[in-house]
Amino acid sequence: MTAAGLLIAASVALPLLMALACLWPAFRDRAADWLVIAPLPALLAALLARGGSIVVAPPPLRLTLALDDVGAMLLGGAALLWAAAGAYAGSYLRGQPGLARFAVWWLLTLTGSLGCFIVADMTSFYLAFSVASLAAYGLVSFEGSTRAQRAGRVYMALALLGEAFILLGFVMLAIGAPQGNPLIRDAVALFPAAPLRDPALALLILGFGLKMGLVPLHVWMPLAHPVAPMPASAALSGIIVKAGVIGLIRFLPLEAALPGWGATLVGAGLFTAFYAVAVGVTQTQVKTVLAYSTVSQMGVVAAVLGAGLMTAAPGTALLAGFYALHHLLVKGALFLGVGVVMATGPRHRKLVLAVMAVLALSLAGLPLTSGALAKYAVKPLFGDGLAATFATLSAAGSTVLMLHFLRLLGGAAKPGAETPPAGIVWPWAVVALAAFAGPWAIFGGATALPLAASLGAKALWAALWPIGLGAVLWAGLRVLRLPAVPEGDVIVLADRLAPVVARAGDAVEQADGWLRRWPVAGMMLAGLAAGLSVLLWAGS
Amino acid sequence: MTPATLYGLCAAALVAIGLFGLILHPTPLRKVISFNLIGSGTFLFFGIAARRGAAAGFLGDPVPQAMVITGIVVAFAATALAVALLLRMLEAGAPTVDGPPEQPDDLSP
Amino acid sequence: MSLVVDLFMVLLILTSAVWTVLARDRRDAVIAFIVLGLQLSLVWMRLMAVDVALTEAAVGGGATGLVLLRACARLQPVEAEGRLPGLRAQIAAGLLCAGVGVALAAVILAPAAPAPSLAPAVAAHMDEVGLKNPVTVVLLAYRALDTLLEKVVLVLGLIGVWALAPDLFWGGRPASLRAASPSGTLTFLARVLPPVGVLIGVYLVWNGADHPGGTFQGGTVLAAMWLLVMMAGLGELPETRALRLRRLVAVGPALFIAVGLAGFWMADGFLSYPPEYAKPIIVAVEVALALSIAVILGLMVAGPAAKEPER
Amino acid sequence: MMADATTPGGGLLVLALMLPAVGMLAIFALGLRHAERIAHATLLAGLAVALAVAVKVGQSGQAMTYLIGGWRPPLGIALQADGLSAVLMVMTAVILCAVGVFARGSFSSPRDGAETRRPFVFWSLFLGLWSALNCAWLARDLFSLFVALELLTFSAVPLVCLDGSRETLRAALRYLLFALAGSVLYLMGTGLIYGAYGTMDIATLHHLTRADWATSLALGLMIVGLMAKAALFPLHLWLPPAHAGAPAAASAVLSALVVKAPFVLILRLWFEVAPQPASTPAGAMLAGLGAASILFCSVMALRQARLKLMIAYSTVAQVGYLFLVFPLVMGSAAVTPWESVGWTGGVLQLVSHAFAKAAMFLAAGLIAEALGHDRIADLGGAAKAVPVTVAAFALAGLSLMGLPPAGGFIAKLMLLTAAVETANWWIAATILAGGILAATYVFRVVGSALAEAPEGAGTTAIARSRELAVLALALIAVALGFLPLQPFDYLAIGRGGMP
Repeated sequence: MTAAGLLIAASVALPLLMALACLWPAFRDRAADWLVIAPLPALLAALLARGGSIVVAPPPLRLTLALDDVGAMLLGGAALLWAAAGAYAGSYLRGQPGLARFAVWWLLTLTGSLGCFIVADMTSFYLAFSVASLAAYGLVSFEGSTRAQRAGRVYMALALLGEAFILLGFVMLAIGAPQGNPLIRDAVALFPAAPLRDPALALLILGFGLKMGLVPLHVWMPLAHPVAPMPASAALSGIIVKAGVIGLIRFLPLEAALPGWGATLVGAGLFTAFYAVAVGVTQTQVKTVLAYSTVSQMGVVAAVLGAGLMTAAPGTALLAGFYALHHLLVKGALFLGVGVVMATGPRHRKLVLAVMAVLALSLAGLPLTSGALAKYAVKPLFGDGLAATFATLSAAGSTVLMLHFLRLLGGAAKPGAETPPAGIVWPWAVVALAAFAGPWAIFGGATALPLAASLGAKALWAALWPIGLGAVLWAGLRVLRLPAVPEGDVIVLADRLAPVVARAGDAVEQADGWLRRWPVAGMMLAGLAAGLSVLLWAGS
Repeated sequence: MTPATLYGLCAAALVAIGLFGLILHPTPLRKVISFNLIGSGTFLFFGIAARRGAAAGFLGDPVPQAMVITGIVVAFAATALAVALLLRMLEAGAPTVDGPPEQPDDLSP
Repeated sequence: MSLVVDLFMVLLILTSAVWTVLARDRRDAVIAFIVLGLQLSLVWMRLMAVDVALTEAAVGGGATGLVLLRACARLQPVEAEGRLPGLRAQIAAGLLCAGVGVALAAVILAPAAPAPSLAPAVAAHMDEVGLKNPVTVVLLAYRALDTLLEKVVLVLGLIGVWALAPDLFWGGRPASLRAASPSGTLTFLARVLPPVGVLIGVYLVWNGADHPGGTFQGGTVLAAMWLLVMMAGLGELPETRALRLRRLVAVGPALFIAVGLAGFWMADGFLSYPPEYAKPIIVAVEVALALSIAVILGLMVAGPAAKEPER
Repeated sequence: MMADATTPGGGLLVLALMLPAVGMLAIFALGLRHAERIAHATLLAGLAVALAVAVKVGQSGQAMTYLIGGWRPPLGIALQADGLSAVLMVMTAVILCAVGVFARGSFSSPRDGAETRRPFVFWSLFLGLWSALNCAWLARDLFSLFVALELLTFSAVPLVCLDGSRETLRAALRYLLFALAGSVLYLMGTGLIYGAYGTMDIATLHHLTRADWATSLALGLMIVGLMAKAALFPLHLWLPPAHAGAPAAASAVLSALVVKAPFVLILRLWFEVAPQPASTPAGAMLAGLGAASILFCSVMALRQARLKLMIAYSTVAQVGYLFLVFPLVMGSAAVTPWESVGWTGGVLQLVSHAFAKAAMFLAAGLIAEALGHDRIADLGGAAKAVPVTVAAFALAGLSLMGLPPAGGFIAKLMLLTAAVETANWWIAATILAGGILAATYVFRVVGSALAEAPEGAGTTAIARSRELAVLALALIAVALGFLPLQPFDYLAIGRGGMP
């Protein structure tokens, strides 16, 4: 048991203990003020304990935590954002009713989401993933409004569906493993030759893709992310979706070339990237636009992973992780920043908006920003074909969407706002800074690409022209009248199903009433006895 | 055909008749009586087995006979409990006929 | 020849059975059921199972019939008869039940040959117990556990019946069994029969060790005598909180368990008896059981407490 | 394994059977003043016996056997504790002890010494029930098992209508009548078995049974009779009102333990009495009913407005999972059924559901006591009033949903694995769908309990010891999730001799 191992264990243990401590009223009432410290062990672990591992329970349980490079990268980013958003929440939500409840859900979600990055065995992964998914329900539905409740219901239904996909996928994956609960590494090594490889892969992609918001499984995201309180939106859109990313990174057999599956993932990812932009520009709510942007960006990440899977390109996991980290920090800063903008009066408004503009365009790969680095890093994976073209064009899409966002943001303000409270400014500033500087700091270690080349004229041009194209497109779009697409777009189709579901429920209830009549049940009793006897007789 | 076989067929008929009453009678008292009919038929199955198993100088196998005695007593206790329950329902003002109003006891869906 | 008698018997039984189910009036149904009980005890005689015949007559027909009759009396003024549901349901249920009947008949018509039996095994070990009635030996030795548990069932059943008393009446007397105006005959019988009945009951218990008869039959006769006295208004039912009554109920099962546990020290283990004392021990247990059974049966017929306990 | 002789320490099995019965008689004969004390003393002693049996079975790796009166089956009756029985005994004892602690609050004897109905009836039947359960776990004789089932019914029914309200009386009568119908079918089956084989001893029958019509009909009648007592869909008419109407302490025992006894008997009939290999279509039929139970009654649970009714419907759904094991075990490549993942998963589901459901019903009882009602929609403020209880409910819910790290997760994972291994895709789909539905109905309650209290809603204080008893059960349900994912050797103890 090493110090590194203990630090890794502490990164999930501390938030979990804090959640448990909420059973104690004295702590519960003040828990919201302490949210900032919950992810600190994880932050330390990401900085100091890379490569460490700890076996929490020996075989046959095999509960194992381990921190590899991609895990550490995402863990660090997530922990930083959790800490900042936690501090932000303490100030932003002060005095709101139900704050203690919010803290409990927050801590549980945090535990699960950080756990996803460090667990090394399959059961623990499923545990961490489930905790993150399900506890986030409490954050989504926190406001209690009709809109929040609907979002919560849709979120829950799809999250549970995703869980089911993943569980079945895991079972199929583990069926070839010699013992119960194998390490993820061992199970995935057997994957390419597993008898149920294809259905298992399909289920895992569906399950994790749902969490990342691959179209058409994205419908919950534009509903759920905007209704949560601002810091929770930041965590949901920045961090929780990464549970899907880390899931794909961990479970796709990236070291074995599976061109068919890779191409499927690239196609689904790129389609998602453009689809989300197309719907996103029709939205009128600031936070909804950001949510669609997350869908779009996650599409790019899926495409990156798919491209890597096609050719078994080395380093795919790290590159995808790097891209995801960049999105995590930028999206977190953007959501936190929306709150700051709203609370800022005319005096400092320009400054805040300027920072937000850089952050937003960083998602499109604005040269010299961390976004450009991220795009630069994943570009070689796509090669030179059609996929590469589309991947590049997706930056133009992001530009359109982000310009749309900035325009909406410019008009958003709370009346009478003057100086935003320090409690929400500095967390935002910290995350924004990390979003700019962080990827630069770790670029070399993460990607093994020469940093200098990313600053060359060729790279700058490659980053710049899609943004220019995007700007032109955006200007063109402003002339058009865009249709009003409801949040969650195709979810409205599911709404039509609601009466059908309700009727089915009524039918079940009626059937139950009928079956529970004595004569019916009595006849069932006699009939089943006769039927079972006949089957026992005929079948043997 | 031996008497045992004949009474065995009679037992089968008793079970069928009792089952019919148990399924269809809406009042608990008649259900209890029907249950006792099925029980009587069931006990006769043991009796047939006992009679057919006559051996070792016994005119019937005593083991199933002993089981029937136990069974009869248990059936009595069940009847007494059920009757006490339905009388208590009567006192509490609940209709003992099961079903209405929340669950009419007919077959129409 | 005798088969004709049997066939006639079967027809009688089926008639009673059908009448029991189809009678409009619940009282008719109960009476048909009691008649059926008596017919069945004749069948048990035909099947050479005298012990069962006695039990069926005493408990199956007698005590059960009494319980049902009392229920009828209470229901009659209050509640309408239920009707069987419509023809469609009757046909469906009828076909189903007929199917079950045929399935059972098929088993009866294809008996295992040779018929399996534990009779030789029972006979082989009778000496070790020292009684001559094989059914009693099975009940109190080979399968004593069943018998013991079934006594526990009876006590639980009594608790279940008592549990139905309203809170206010807990511990009080059950509803009086006394007939509205006891006829002279009833009173006369209640004065004359009990001494004889008690004698018969004791005899049945005592006799059960070696001849047909036993605890249930004896206990039921004793219970019947007790109930007769109550119905004639010659005595009152005791309060259910009376500890003496409770101990009478418990004494049989308790002694049985105690003897069983004593077997750990005195014989080969639980519910085994030291060979030389087997018979007296079993008879003692039977007497205690008969007493408890008499009280339990009587109390179950009487029902839960229906009056406030007296101060 | 043939029960040839009493094994050392076999007397413990007798104690397990008789201690509660003696306690019950003592309460009856001595009156209420001592009821609670007698019950608690019996609980402690019985727990010790159960643990001793479990340890002894584990140490020897052999089943414990006791021949009553020294008579060998088929003439006599044998008690036997194999690995499964030992696990069930410990499960029963632990749950009853927790319920015993819980019930002190609601069934305490009055101080002034006058006997009252509710405590007297509760404690005496509570012990009677224990005797019945231990008998069901230990007896190896079909007729003794019949008596055990009757003991169970007679103890359970009056508990249902302890309140004496019209609805509960009616529920109790329905329960009694349907249970009796089940019993009589079971008894009919045993009669046919005796007619065919001349014995009731399970171990003897194991080597005798033939696949003829008499045996098939006997088994069909017995299994369906037991299904009625286990309330498997579509024979569940009696369960929801009965389990919802009983006092919480009784509901917990009924839902957690009582419905399990008939299922365990079905397991024994299927794997130990029925001629092997058992009929595949019949196994599929049982699993089909189980699947229908899961889906149908989960939807019903979702639509209930009252918490206790919801939990009761959830019991029917969860019992459905148990019936999935038949095709999963039969299709497995394991040498004996008890070495298959499906069997282990089924037993684990039984045990973890018992703990989780007991915790849930007790928690529902405390919530209802604290708030004065159990309408799911108005549970706001519960989390503030009884935080430990709501946490216990949520933990127990975790197990029902089949989420890690709870016992229900491991159970469902094993069943799922078995379903995938045997290519029973419809069973896999049902398990997953059932999990989603369970999560939905549990979340509905937890979400409502976490909401703010409505204005002016008063709450009643709850004794901390009772909350902790509930939490303990929920924690055990969760702790079961830390069992390794593989067939357990313990559950196969005592089955070596059976092919």
